[in-house]
Amino acid sequence: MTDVAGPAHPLAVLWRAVTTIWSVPKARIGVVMLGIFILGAVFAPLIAPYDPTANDFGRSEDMTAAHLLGTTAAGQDVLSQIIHGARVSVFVGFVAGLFSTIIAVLIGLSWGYLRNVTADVINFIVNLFLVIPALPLMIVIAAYLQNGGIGMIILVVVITGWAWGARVLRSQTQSLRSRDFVTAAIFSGESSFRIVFREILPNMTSLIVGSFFGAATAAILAEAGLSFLGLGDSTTISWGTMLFWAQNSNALLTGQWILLFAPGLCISLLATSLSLINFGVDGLSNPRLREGAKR
Amino acid sequence: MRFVFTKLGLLLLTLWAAVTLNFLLPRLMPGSPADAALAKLAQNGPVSPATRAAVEAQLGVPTGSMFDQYLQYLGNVATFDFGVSYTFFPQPVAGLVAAALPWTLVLVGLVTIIAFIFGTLLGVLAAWKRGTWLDTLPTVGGTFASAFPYFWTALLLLFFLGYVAGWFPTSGAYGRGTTPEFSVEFLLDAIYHAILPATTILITSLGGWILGMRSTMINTLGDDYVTFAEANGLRPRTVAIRYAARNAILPNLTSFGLALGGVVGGSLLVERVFAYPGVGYLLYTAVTNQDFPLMQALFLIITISVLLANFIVDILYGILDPRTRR
Amino acid sequence: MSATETQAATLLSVQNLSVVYEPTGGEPVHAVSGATFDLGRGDFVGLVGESGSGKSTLGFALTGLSKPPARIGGGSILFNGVDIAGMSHEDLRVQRQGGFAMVLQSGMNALNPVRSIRNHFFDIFAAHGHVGRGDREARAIELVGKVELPAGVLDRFSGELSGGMRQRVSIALALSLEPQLMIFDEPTTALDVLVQHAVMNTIRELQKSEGFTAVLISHDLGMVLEVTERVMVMHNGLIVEDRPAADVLVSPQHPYTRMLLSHYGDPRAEIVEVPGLAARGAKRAPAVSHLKTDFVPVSDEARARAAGTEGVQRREGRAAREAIVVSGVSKVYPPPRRGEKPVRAVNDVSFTLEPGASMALVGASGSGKSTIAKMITGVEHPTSGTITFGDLQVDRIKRRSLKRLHTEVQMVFQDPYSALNPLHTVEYTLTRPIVNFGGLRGRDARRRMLELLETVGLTPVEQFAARLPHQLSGGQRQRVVIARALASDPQVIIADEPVSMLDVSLRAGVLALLDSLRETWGVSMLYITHDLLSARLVTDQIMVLNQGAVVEEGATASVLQNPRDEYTIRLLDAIPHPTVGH
Amino acid sequence: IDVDSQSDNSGTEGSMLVAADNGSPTFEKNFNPFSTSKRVTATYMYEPLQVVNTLDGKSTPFLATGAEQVDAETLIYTIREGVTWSDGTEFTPADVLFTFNLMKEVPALDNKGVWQHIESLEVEGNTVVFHLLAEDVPATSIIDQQLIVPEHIWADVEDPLTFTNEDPIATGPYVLGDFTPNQYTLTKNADYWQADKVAVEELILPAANSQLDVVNNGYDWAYAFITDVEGTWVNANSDFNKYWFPPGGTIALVPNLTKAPYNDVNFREGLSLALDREKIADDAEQGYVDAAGQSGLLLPNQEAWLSDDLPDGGEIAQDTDAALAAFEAAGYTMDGDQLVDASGTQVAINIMTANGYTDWLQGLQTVQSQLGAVGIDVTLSQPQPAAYQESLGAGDFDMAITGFGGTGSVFQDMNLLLNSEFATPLGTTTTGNFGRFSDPATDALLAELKASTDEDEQKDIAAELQQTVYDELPVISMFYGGLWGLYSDENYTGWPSEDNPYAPPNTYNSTPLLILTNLEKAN
Ligand SMILES: Nc1ncnc2c1ncn2[C@@H]1O[C@H](COP(=O)(O)OP(=O)(O)OP(=O)(O)O)[C@@H](O)[C@H]1O
Ligand SMILES: Nc1ncnc2c1ncn2[C@@H]1O[C@H](COP(=O)(O)OP(=O)(O)OP(=O)(O)O)[C@@H](O)[C@H]1O
Ligand SMILES: [Mg+2]
Ligand SMILES: [Mg+2]
Repeated sequence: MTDVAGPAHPLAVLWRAVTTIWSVPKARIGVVMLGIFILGAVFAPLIAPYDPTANDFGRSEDMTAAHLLGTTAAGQDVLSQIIHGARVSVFVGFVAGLFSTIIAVLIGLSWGYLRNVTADVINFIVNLFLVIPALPLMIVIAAYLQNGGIGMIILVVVITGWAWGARVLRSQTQSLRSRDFVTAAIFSGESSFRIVFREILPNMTSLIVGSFFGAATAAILAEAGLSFLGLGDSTTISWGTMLFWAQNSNALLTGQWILLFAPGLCISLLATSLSLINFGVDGLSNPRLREGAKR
Repeated sequence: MRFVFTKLGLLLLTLWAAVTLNFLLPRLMPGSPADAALAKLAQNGPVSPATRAAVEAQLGVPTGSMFDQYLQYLGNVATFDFGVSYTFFPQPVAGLVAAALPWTLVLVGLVTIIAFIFGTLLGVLAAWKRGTWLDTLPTVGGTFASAFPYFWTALLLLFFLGYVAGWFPTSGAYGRGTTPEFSVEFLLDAIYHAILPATTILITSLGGWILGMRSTMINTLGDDYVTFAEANGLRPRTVAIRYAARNAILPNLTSFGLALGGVVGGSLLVERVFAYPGVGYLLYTAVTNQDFPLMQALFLIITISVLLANFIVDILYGILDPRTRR
Repeated sequence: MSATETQAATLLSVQNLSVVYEPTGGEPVHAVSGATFDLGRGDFVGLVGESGSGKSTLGFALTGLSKPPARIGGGSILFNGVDIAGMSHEDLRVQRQGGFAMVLQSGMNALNPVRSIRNHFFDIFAAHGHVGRGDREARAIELVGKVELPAGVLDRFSGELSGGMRQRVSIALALSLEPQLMIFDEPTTALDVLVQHAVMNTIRELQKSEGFTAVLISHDLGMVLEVTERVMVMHNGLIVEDRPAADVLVSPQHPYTRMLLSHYGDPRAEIVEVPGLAARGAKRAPAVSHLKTDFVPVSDEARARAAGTEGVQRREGRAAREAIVVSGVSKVYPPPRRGEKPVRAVNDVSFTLEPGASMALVGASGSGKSTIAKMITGVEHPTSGTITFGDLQVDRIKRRSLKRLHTEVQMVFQDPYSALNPLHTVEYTLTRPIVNFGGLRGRDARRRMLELLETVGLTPVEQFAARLPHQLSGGQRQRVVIARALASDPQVIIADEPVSMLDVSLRAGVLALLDSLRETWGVSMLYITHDLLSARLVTDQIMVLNQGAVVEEGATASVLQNPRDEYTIRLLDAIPHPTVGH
Repeated sequence: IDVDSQSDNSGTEGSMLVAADNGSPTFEKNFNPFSTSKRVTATYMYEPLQVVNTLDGKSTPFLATGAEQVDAETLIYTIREGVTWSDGTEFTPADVLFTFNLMKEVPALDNKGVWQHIESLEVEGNTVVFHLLAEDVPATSIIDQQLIVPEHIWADVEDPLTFTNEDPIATGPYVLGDFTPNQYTLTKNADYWQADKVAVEELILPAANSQLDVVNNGYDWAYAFITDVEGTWVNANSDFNKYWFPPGGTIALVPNLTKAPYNDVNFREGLSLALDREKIADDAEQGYVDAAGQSGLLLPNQEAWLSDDLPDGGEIAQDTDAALAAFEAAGYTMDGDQLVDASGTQVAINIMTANGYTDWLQGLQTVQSQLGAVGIDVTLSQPQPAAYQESLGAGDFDMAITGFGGTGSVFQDMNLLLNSEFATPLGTTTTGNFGRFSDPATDALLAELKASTDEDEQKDIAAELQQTVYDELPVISMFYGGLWGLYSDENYTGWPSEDNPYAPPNTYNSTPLLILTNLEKAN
C-alpha cells in the first residue's frame, strides 16, 4: 500500500519535540548535562588520561596532579575509569530504556485498544510484574543469567521495567480511543493495526518519550545497584562496578571517599539530567506546565 | 459487593501466579543449596568428600519431581509452613521471617508513609507557590535526590554521619548486647539506630512524591472548581488543601500502593549497608546462598504485602473518592 | 420592563479596560480592549458575542479573577467607587461576600467532586463568617430552595447530580455570598434545551426577587434579548454595541449584531429562512448580501460548485437506492452504577429512511438520538429489533462487514475539534477513506481528495490539503469532517449534531453545505439535533424522540407548526423568543 | 578525611573484642558443633582430642594427652583425666566413644568423614583404641580434630541433626555468656583444665563487624583482608596493631585434563611458563602474599617436606620463549600476535571463577593479560559461588581457579590433589582433583604414603609426588592464599607470628584454642 502523506515528517516531529523540550529551562539544563555525559562517553578514549584497566600505578593513591582523582586499590586511575564508566551507564540507560519502552508501547497500546479476553490476560500479567518487587526479582534473574555482563543487566532491567510504562500508556490509549477521531478512522475503513499505530500512537509521543526517560533512569540506577551487589560483571568498567570495587577495597577506610563519591555523583547527575529533561516532556503534553505562572 | 468480590478474586489469582513464580524462579538458578554451602566452606580450606555428604544429608536437598515439589510447596504455603532454611539450618523459615519482618515493616513502612505524606505536602506547597523559591527548592532538590542510588546515599550517610561525625550507630537495629523488648529504653535505642537508614530511604523516595504531587496539583489548580472556590472568596488555605490537594492526591494514592514494592527493593540495599536485620538483608542472604525455602517465603511475603497495600489503596480510594463509592 | 433603570445609581464603572494574555513563549493575545461601560444597581445586562470574543475574559476581570497568563493591560474597574485592580488578594477575598460573584461558564465542573454540597456552602459561610454556626444548615436549605432544589441535595456529591442541578447549585453558592453584582457566564450552554429554559427562568426570577445587578454572558443573542434589559455585543475583544435590548432588536447598529439577529428564526413560522438557507419547500430567498462574507462563508459560488457537473455525474446511477429500515429496535445499556436499573436508551423505535430522503431526529439530551445513530452505523448492536440496509443485516453486523456498511453509510461527527486527529494533515485524513473504499492510489487518490475539498468549498485546495487541524477554524474543520464522510460516495449520511459546537456565524454555512450536497448528490440524510430551527431548515421529515421512544413524526413543517404531542410542545416552548419577551 | 579510632571495647576489664563471627546480620543461636551453620565460637567451647596446627601439621594434645600409632591400622588415644564438663559432670573416655558412635549412627553429623577411616573403636581404661579400616597413618589428623560432646546431654537429644544446642555444655576454655541477636559473649570457664593458661576473661563477639568497624572500634583480634593494611589497621593504633598473613592454601589454575588442549602436558607447561606469578600474586592480594612454587606444597609452612630435586625449590619464572617452545611442542604456533592451532584458529581459554571472589578475579585479570601476551584469547566467567562449585565438582569448565592444600597434612593435600579416586566421570560430583588427574603410579605412591609410619620414608614418597606435580602440572599454582590475621598487642600479647608460628591466626575452627591458651595480659 502506498503511503500517502503521512503525518508531519518524522524529523520535523523530532525537531518540534527537541525545541519544545529546549524551551523549558529545567529541561535545557538536563539536555546540556546529558550532552556532556554522552560526549564524555563517546570520546572517552580521547579524554581519559590513561587506559582505565592499566593497573601499574601506585595503589590507593590520593589525588595528585598525575591522578586527579587518585588511584584504586588495584592501582588504576580513577578519573579514567569515571570517564570510561560513562559508556556503560549511558549505553545501559539508552538501550534498556529503549527496549522497555518498545515493549511498554506494544503491550500498553494493544492492551488499551483491545476489549476482549487478551486485554484481561495482559492486565493480569502486567499487574503481576508490577506487584513483584523489581530489585529482588532482578537479583534472582541476574543470578540465573550469569556471565552475561552488560547484556544480562539490560535484559534484567527490561524484564522488570516495562510494566509501569505499559500501564501508563494503556490508560492514555483508553482515553484516546474514545475520541471521535478514532471512531472516525473506523468509518474511514482503517484496520485496527493502523488505528493503533497511525492514529493513537503519534498522539502519545510525549508520554512515550517521558516513559523512555523514566525507564532509562531506572535502568541506570538498576545497573548501579546490581553491579554494586557484585551481580554484574565486575571486570567491566562502569560506575556501578567502580562503587563495587571501592566498597570491596574499603575506600572509606583508606580515606579515599572520592572513590565512592565520584561514581555515585555521576550516576545521580546522569539520572538527574534525564529527570530534568522529563520536565520538558511534560510540557509537550500539558500546556499548563509551560506557563511559568506565579501566584 | 460484587465489585469487592471481583477484586478479591483477582487478588487471589495474582497471588497464585506470584506464588508459582516464586516457586519457579529460585529453581531456575544454577547450583544447589549444598553447592552454595560448600562454596562458603571452601573459603576456609579444602572441603573433604565427607563434608559434602554431610552437608547434603543435613540440608535434605529437595527430592522428587518438580511437580511433586510444587504440590508440596502449595500445601506448605497454604498452611504457612515454609520449611527449614538452608543457610540458617536448622532454623525454621517462619521464625527467621517473623524476626526480620517487623524491622522492615516499621522502618520501610513507616518511612514510606512519612515520605509520602511529607513529599505530598511539599508537592502541594510547590504547586501552590509556583514559580517562587518554595517551588524551585523542593522541585530541584527532589529531582536530584530521587536520582541518588539508594546504596550510595546510605554509604555517604554511614560514612559521614556514622563514622566521621560519630553521631549515629553504624549498624544494626538496636544497641549491641540488648535484646528486643518492649521498653521505652529499647524503643529509643531502636529509633536511634533507625535514623540513618530511615533518612536514606526518606531522601531517595521523597523526590518522587514531591514531583508527582506537584504535577497533579498543578492540573487540579486549573480545574473549574478551584477557580469557583476562589471566586467564592474561600480562604486560600481551604482552596489549596480541601479543593486542589484533596483531588490531586487521588491519582498519587495508586502510585503509593505500587511504590511500596520498589521501596522493599530499595530497602534491600539500605539494609545491607547498615546491616539492618530486616527482610531485605535476609532476602539478600537467601539469594546469595541459594536458600530456596527462605527465598520463597520472602518473595511471598513481599508480594502479599504489595498486593495487600494495593488492595487497601483501592479501598481507600473508594472512601476518598465519592465517585467510585457506589 | 423595569423601573430600576431610572434610579441608576452606578454600582460598577469600567473605564477603558483592556486584558492581555501573555503566555510564555507565545504571542500575547489582546482579549479585551478599551471596554468602557457602567452598570447600575439592579441592572440586568446581557453580554453576547461569538466564541473567543472575550466575554469570559471580561467577566473574570470584572470579578477580580484574572489569573496569569492574563493581565489587566490598562483601565480601571470601579466597584462602588473602589478600583478593584488595586486590591490585595485578601481584601478582594473578603469583599466577595456582599460584593460580586461569578457563576462559571463550565458550571458543570465548578463543584469539587469529593466534597458534599453541604460542605460547599459551609466552606463559604466559614470563609466569610456572615452566617452564624447555628444558622448554616437552615440558610443552606433556604438557598437551594431558591434555585428550586430539595434540601436533600446537600448530602450529595456533584457526581450524583445532573448537569442542571449542578448549575443550580453553582448559582445557589454564588447567591450565598449575597452579592450586589452577579455574573453568569454562559450558565446554560452545556444543558439540555428544556433544562436550559428552566434554569434561565430561575435566574430571571432570582434577579427580580433579590434585586442584585446581573450580567448574563451568552453567545445566544436570542436568549439574552428575551431575558435582559440591556445588551452589550462583543466582537474581537471590542464592545461593538451597548444598548437597551428592545432597541437592539428593532434597529441593530453594528453589522455583526445584525448578522447575529438575522440567524434567528422561528421554526414554527410559515416561512423560515436565514441568510444562505431557507426552509425546505419554501422558495429560496436570495442570499442576504449586505453582510460581510466572512460571517457567512458559504457563498452561492460554493453552492454552485457543490452542485457542479462533476458531482452530479459522479452520482449518476448511484443515487441512493437502498432504504435503512429500522423496526422495533430497542437498546438497553447495563446499569451505569451498581444497584441501579439498566438504561433503556432506545425503546421500540421503527422507521424507514427512504432513499434520498432527509429526516430529522430531534429530542432532548439523553433521549437516545446518538444511540440510534450508533446502531444504524453498526457501532453498537441493538438489544432487540432489526435494522437492515439493503441486504446488510446491520443489527448483527460483524467487524469484517463494517467496512462494507461504511462504504454506503457515513457519519458526520458532532464535534469538529475532536473528530480530526490533531497530528494528521487534511490530505492524510481525506486520503485514507479514498484509499480504503475507493481503491484509488497515489495520484488518483490525491486528485479525488482535492475534488472533495473543492466540493466542500475549502479553496485554494492545495493550501488546505497541507494544513493541520489546528490551522483550521471550526467551520473549516467541520467541512473537512463532511468531506471525509463523502469520500466513500455513501448513499446515506448520518449527521449527529454536526453544528452544535459551532458559532451561529459558522452554523448556517455548514448546514447549507450539507443541504446542498444532499440535494445534488442524492444521498439520504438522517439529521440528528436538538435544535428545531435547523431541523426545520434542512429536513423534510421529522421524528421527535423522548426517553428512547418516538412520540411524534411527520413532515417537518407540519409537525413544528402543529405539534400534537405535549413533549414536542415543551421543546418548542423552550426556544427563546426575543420578540415575545418584550 | 580521617576517621578517629574510638576504642569501643564495651566489655569489662579483661575482655577481648573479637571479629570472628559474622551475623547476617544477626545471630541465630546454634551451638551444635556438628552443624555446618553453627556459631563459629562453638569450636572455642568444644575441644577435640588434639588440635592440629594447619601451618605445619603438628598436633597439640587437648582432650587426649597423646596418641600412639601402634601400627598403621591401630591408634590409641590416652584420654586426659581431671577434665570436667562445664556443668560439673566429669569428662570420661565414654564421652569420646559416644561421640564417635553418634556419628556412626547419624552419618550426616560426620563432617570430617571419620567413619571413612575407622572400623571400630573401644574404651580401654583411660584410653580409646581406634581400629582403622586400612593402613591409614594420616587418619590420626582427622580423628584428632573431632570435637567431643558430652554423652549425658547428647544421649537424650532426639534429633542431633536439627538440635541447636542453645545451652552448650563443653570442656573448653570458654562457656556461653550473654547472648543477644547482635552480640554475644563467651566467659572464661573457671573449671577449665588448663585455666591458668587462659588470660582473657571474656570474649565479646558483635554480629556486625565491617572492616570500618574492625579498624575503628578497637578490636583485639580480627580475621579480615583489608586493603592497605598498614595505612588502615596498623595506622589506627600504630603502637599495638599488628598483622600476620601466613599462607593458608595454594591458589591455582586447574586445567580440565579431560579436554584438549589441556590434556597435553606441553600445553600446560606453556601456560605455566607464560605466567609471571609475582605480578599475579601482587595484583590479586595487593602484595601481601608470595608467588607459589609448583611443588604442591604450602611454603614455607611445609618447608621441611620440600624435595631437594626440584629446581629453584619448585619456583617457575616467567619465560615467554620457553612457553612458546612448549606451545610449539603441543602443536601451537604464533601467527602475528595470535597463538594458533594447526587449522589457524586462535587458542581460546575460558577461566571460571566465582562471582564476588574479587581477589581471585583481580589475579585472573592479570593472567588474562599475560596469556594474551602469548596470543591466547582468555575469557573469564563468573557464575555465582553455588554454580561455580557445581561446575567445578562436575568438571564443567575449561580452566578454573581454585585453592588446594592447607590441611596441614601433606598426605591430605596431595591426596585431594592427585588421587584418581576423585577423578569421577564428568558430570558426577567430586570434591577434589577437579581437573581429573589420573595416574596409577601416583595412586600407588599415595597408598604407600598413607601406610607409611616412617617419617623419612614419607618424605621420600612426598618428594616423588612433588616431582609429579612439577612435571605433570595437574594444577598450575599461582600464589599462596593468605590467612588474614589482625591483632592488637594493647590488651593481650603472645599472638602467633612469623617468628612464633604456633598457630594460624584464623578465628575459625579449633586452632583458636591454641591462641586463647597462649595469650597473656599486656602490662
Ligand atoms: N490562557 C490563555 N492564554 C492565551 N490566550 C487565551 C487564554 N484564555 C483565553 N485566551 C484567548 O482570549 C480570547 C478571549 O477568550 P474568552 O475565553 O474570553 O472568550 P469567550 O468570549 O468567553 O469565548 P467562549 O464563548 O468560547 O467562552 C480568545 O481569543 C482566547 O483564545
Ligand atoms: N455506552 C453507554 N452505556 C450506558 N449508557 C449509555 C451509553 N451510551 C448512552 N447511554 C445512555 O443512553 C441514553 C441515551 O443516550 P444518547 O447518547 O443516545 O442520547 P442523545 O439523545 O444522543 O443525547 P445528547 O443530545 O446529549 O447527545 C442516555 O441516558 C445515556 O446515558
Ligand atoms: Mg467564555
Ligand atoms: Mg448525542
